Amino acid sequence: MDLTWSPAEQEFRADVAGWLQANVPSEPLPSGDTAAGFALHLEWERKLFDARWAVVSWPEEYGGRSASLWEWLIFEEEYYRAGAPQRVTQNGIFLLAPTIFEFGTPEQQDRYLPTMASGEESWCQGWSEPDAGSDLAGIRSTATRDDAAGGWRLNGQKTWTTRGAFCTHLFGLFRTDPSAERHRGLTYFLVPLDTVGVTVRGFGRLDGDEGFAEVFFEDALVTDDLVLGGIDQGWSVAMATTGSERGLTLRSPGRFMATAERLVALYRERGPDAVDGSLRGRVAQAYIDSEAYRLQTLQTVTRVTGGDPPGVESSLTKVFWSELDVSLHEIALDLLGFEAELESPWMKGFEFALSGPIYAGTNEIQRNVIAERVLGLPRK
Amino acid sequence: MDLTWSPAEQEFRADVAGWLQANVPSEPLPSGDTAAGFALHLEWERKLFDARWAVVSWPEEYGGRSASLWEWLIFEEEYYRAGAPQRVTQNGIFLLAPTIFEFGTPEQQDRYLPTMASGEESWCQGWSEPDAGSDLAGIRSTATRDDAAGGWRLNGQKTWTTRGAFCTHLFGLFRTDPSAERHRGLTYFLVPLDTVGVTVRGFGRLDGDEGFAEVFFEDALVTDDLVLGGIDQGWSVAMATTGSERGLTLRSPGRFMATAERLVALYRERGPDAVDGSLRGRVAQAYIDSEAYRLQTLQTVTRVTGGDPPGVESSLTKVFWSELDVSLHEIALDLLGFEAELESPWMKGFEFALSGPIYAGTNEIQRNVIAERVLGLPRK
Amino acid sequence: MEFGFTEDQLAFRDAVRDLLAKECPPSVVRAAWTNADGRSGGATSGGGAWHALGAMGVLGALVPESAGGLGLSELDVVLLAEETGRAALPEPFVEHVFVGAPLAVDDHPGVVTGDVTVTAGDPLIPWAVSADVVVRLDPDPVIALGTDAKFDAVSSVDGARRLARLVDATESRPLTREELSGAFWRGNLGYAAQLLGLSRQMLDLTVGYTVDRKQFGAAIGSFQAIKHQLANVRVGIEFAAPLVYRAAHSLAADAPDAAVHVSMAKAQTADVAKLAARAALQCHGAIGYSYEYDLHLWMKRAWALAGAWGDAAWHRERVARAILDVK
Amino acid sequence: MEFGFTEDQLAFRDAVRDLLAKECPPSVVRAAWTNADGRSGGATSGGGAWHALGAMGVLGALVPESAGGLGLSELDVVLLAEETGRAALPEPFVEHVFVGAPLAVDDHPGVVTGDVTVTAGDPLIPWAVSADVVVRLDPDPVIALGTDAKFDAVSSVDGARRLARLVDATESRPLTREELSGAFWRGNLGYAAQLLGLSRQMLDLTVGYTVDRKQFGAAIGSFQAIKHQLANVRVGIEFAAPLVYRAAHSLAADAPDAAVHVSMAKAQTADVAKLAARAALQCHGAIGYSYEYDLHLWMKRAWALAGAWGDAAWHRERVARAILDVK
Repeated sequence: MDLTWSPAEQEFRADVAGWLQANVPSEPLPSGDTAAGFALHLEWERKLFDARWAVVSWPEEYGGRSASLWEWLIFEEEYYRAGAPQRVTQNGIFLLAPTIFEFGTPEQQDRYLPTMASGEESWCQGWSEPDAGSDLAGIRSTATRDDAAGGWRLNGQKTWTTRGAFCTHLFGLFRTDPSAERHRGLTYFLVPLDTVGVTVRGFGRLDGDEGFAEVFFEDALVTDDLVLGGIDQGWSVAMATTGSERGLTLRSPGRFMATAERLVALYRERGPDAVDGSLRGRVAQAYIDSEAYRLQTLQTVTRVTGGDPPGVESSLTKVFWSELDVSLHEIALDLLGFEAELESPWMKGFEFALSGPIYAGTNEIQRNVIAERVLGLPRK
Repeated sequence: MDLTWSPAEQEFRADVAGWLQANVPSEPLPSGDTAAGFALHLEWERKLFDARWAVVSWPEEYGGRSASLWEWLIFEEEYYRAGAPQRVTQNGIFLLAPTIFEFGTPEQQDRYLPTMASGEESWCQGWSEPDAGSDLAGIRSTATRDDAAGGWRLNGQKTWTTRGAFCTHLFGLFRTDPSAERHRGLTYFLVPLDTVGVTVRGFGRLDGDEGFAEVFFEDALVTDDLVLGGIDQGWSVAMATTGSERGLTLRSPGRFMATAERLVALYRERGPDAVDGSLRGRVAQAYIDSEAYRLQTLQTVTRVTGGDPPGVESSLTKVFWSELDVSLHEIALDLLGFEAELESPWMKGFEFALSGPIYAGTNEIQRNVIAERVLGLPRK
Repeated sequence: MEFGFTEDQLAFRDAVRDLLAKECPPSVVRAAWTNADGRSGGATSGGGAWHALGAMGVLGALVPESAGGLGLSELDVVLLAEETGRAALPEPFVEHVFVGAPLAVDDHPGVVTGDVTVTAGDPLIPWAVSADVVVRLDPDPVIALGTDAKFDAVSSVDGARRLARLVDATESRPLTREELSGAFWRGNLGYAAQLLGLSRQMLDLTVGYTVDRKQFGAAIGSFQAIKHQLANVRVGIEFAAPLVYRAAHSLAADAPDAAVHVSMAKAQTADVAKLAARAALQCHGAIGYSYEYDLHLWMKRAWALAGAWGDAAWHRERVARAILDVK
Repeated sequence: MEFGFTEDQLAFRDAVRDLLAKECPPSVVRAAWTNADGRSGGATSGGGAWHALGAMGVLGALVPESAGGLGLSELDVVLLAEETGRAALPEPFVEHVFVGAPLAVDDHPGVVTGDVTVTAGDPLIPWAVSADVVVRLDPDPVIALGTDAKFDAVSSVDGARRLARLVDATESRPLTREELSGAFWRGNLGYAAQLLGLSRQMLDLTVGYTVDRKQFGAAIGSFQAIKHQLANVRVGIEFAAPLVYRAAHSLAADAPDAAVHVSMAKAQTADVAKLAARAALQCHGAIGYSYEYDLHLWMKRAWALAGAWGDAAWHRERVARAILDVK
């Protein structure tokens, strides 16, 4: 066990921190889940890309620095510590890109990765449908072969598509074999949202931002080069992506450490006068939990770096960070007392945190996975 | 709404309190779940009976006072407040007796009720079997007709029989129609434990007392007058009893109010020096909850007195009191700090409280009942 | 001993429930988020529900008969507040009926019909700008009786609850110590009852959704993970309601422990409302998280009221002082 | 950066695990409840497991090589403590290996083999009467080196943990401030590791039972109500373990925050062990409540260690002081 950073890693951290200090906007940007805010966030993404901080773990040829997982962790710590803007490109970078790296053709990699990294093209996720939320295998949207047109005709509806109203592209699953049941017969498509027959309707989230969209498909034609992985192979291709979503890359410890630090600062300001004697212990516990999350990540990265791929244990991580995030914000709101109901970053953060136990597989589903695949309890 | 007691009720309370003050042993009796303690408790039961306090809500002819539900509540409040001994006869008085009152023949009522009230005969419950715990419909013990002997031959095994090693009689369900499935074909029997072919083996509980027993039946003959209710009608007869167990009669608010008062006293002694700032609020919350339980009972008694029978809402009550009881003791143990592990009434009470969410239908089962029968969610 | 409501009290509740079903469906609550004053009448000040309640006499329920009111007690109106919570009525109902009307009626007889609206805050005052009379409990307890009051508007998470701080008012008088105390505890009782109603509605909405919504080939309400979360909410409601009703009785009877009883009720209902909100959202999943679905209107009201006029921890501390500290 | 154990450390753990599987099956734990000294050897003082551990060198693991020990660090032995928790070893393992042996070895070289047993308490001392040397951290930190120590025995909920208070000892010396501090934090690390092992074993036992136990025509482990309780325990263990291992590293490295890191580990493991005990009992139902079934042996050890040498709240307060109070 060695809990020190190498000189090279320390230097990397200093570079990141230095650049962020010089470049992070002094005033927070408006929410990236609004049209105006999204545009401003894309400008920030471009700035990150130009300085090669947009996709540090990618190869140099696509705009990255071939950073190790350790360096990626360091980057994320510094990014959140600096209070830098939300990454509106994250669904592409963290969910789609790993899949393109693994399943994409060289042409697809060259075509999509650089524009994704720069923010020139932005990607939203087309997983959920009105009747396929927790149960993704219930997807009904179809892709029907049209040999005459040389491609596939998409029909159906996606929904809960985060930032769908602002993005240029969608990645998602469509049923190519209508006779197949559940997880079979699905294909993974990359879909430009300006395709004829595609209609996007934005709608509001809990916090008032227009962060969701419904996407309707009516005989929308997508050509063969927009298939990612094989025909009817969509489920296994997508599972690689959801593996990333639930795994290491999305929820970096830096996010919760930064929130815990802000909570500590709030406690120092408000806590000593608080009537509620439990707050002190609750703040300490949330801090301990954010430490635990960081350390568990170090443990996982050590294992992964040693060649052991992350597995179903990612369900443990999902349950923990999503509940920790809710808890951090609940404690802050309790510290704010009657002022909790006022507009504030804490209330906004709380509303966002409440989505954590729901998206990317509800925590109920995750607990089933833990019970069945980690503990070995019977499916039914 | 009228939250005052009538002069007659106040007089009743004064009578109860006066008698208890004069008669409750100054030193606590040894646990009634040990052989020696059980005998001493029976002496106390006899004393209660002689003063007509053993079964206040029963008719005078069986040793009671025909007390109203309000008077019964008052009796229980005073009983727990006085720290009077645990009622080792409670399984008979609170679970079997209501069933005998409802389903018993006049001969059975005259034969069993007075000796039960006096403690001359003591009753244990033969519900659970090794493979029928939460799922009582899985009962396998059989009663086979023996016309030659003029009765029924019992075979099989009961277990988790509280105080079974000390009691004289058992009431329980046996399968009389082996072709019937699940809830059908069961019959309710009253079984003297000295019947030839019955073997009782006591075994220990979590807290070390020999409070449990296994009861084995090998061709034990019971005559027809020991059938309670009709042949093959055991399930509906038993449900009336479990209705009592889960309902109003067993868990009187007085028990939790008395525990809450002891917790308050402990807090006054230990709390001000405690490091744990959450304890004050937790004690207050437990006190509020015991008040809530008392008030909800007043509400229910008002309704029942008005002619509305207690229904599936008793599952709400079971979940609440059992968790409250655990919580009251957990808080006390946290107040005791490193001394919590020492033998004490709080630790003993904690161990007992942990059985609350398990027996008389686990809280998991109760939550299913609440969801399905109170809220109307689908069974499956 | 009798723990229940009279036929009259229940009939009054039913009448208000029917009125609200008609005058305050979810569309009215939603409209209040974006209209001019955050109230039930659309663009005009004072909504349809408000005037209908006034016509029924509800708005002057606690005003003495000698002053034109119904001369009722807290026990008579607690169920009405619960109904306004269930409907998420976007009006200063508690602030007017439980707090302000009895204080303002001598100067403004119109409070009885709702032609004059009173609101109240401690210190954040909901619907302050559209009200005619404003009671501020903290700092400097005062009732602003005229039209010259000045406010600083602030935004609540509940878009209908237009909040402001009272900055200045020359046409005003200080509250007496007794007025302040009565106002504070009656207001908290009203909020507790509304929180109870909000909890019931969030539970009902979620039961309805989970019975209909199918995933994995079954209604999601058939899964234990859903059932047990909602069962816990139902248990919480079952053991919060009697505390609210007892507190109403204690205030009506001027019982010595009335304030402690109100604190018990407010602590319990604030906690159960937050539990109900959390469980409701989780059991709904993504649809509950969307602005177009109604759940969030109830959830945000619950968050706001849970913290207003003392949150659960504050009220628990009041109980702690009463039971733990040796006097 | 590397967060993991070396091959040697893991091999040492495996060796101790194998030893305990042989020398300390549940029957040995159960026997300790009723034998003379509460330890693993039946009627004689110092059990089979104890001498086997001594033969392996484990009992002198933290004693410097110059004094005949293995000269290892906290990081090398933390996994061994976890294994003794998993086995519910009825011996003063933490008290001897983590606390007492390094303090007593100069006077009693036999601590290295276990021929001399050291125990320790703060203030309740487990297995005090059967030990040869006793360390008391509070009140008056002292090490009783001779045979004249006098005790007041008290009963623990864990029948194997024979507790006593040290009343008097003339053949003793006071602990230095540094000895006291080192002993306290090393002991707490050891308990944290044992609590982690106890939690793992309670979970494993419960998984095994719920896979086998059938009710309503299915293994009860197939019901979500069981699955989710046990999943929560598994999550708790997952995010307690790294805190324990980090604390061991910090003590071994003499890091400035080592004491805070130990407090984090103890707070987290105490909570997760209590959660595991509660869930295990509930998922077992009546059988778990019976004395003849093994679960309670683990559960009661967990309860005892969760409170010993500072409970979760006490250790959280230590963390709070470090992070919240402006220095």
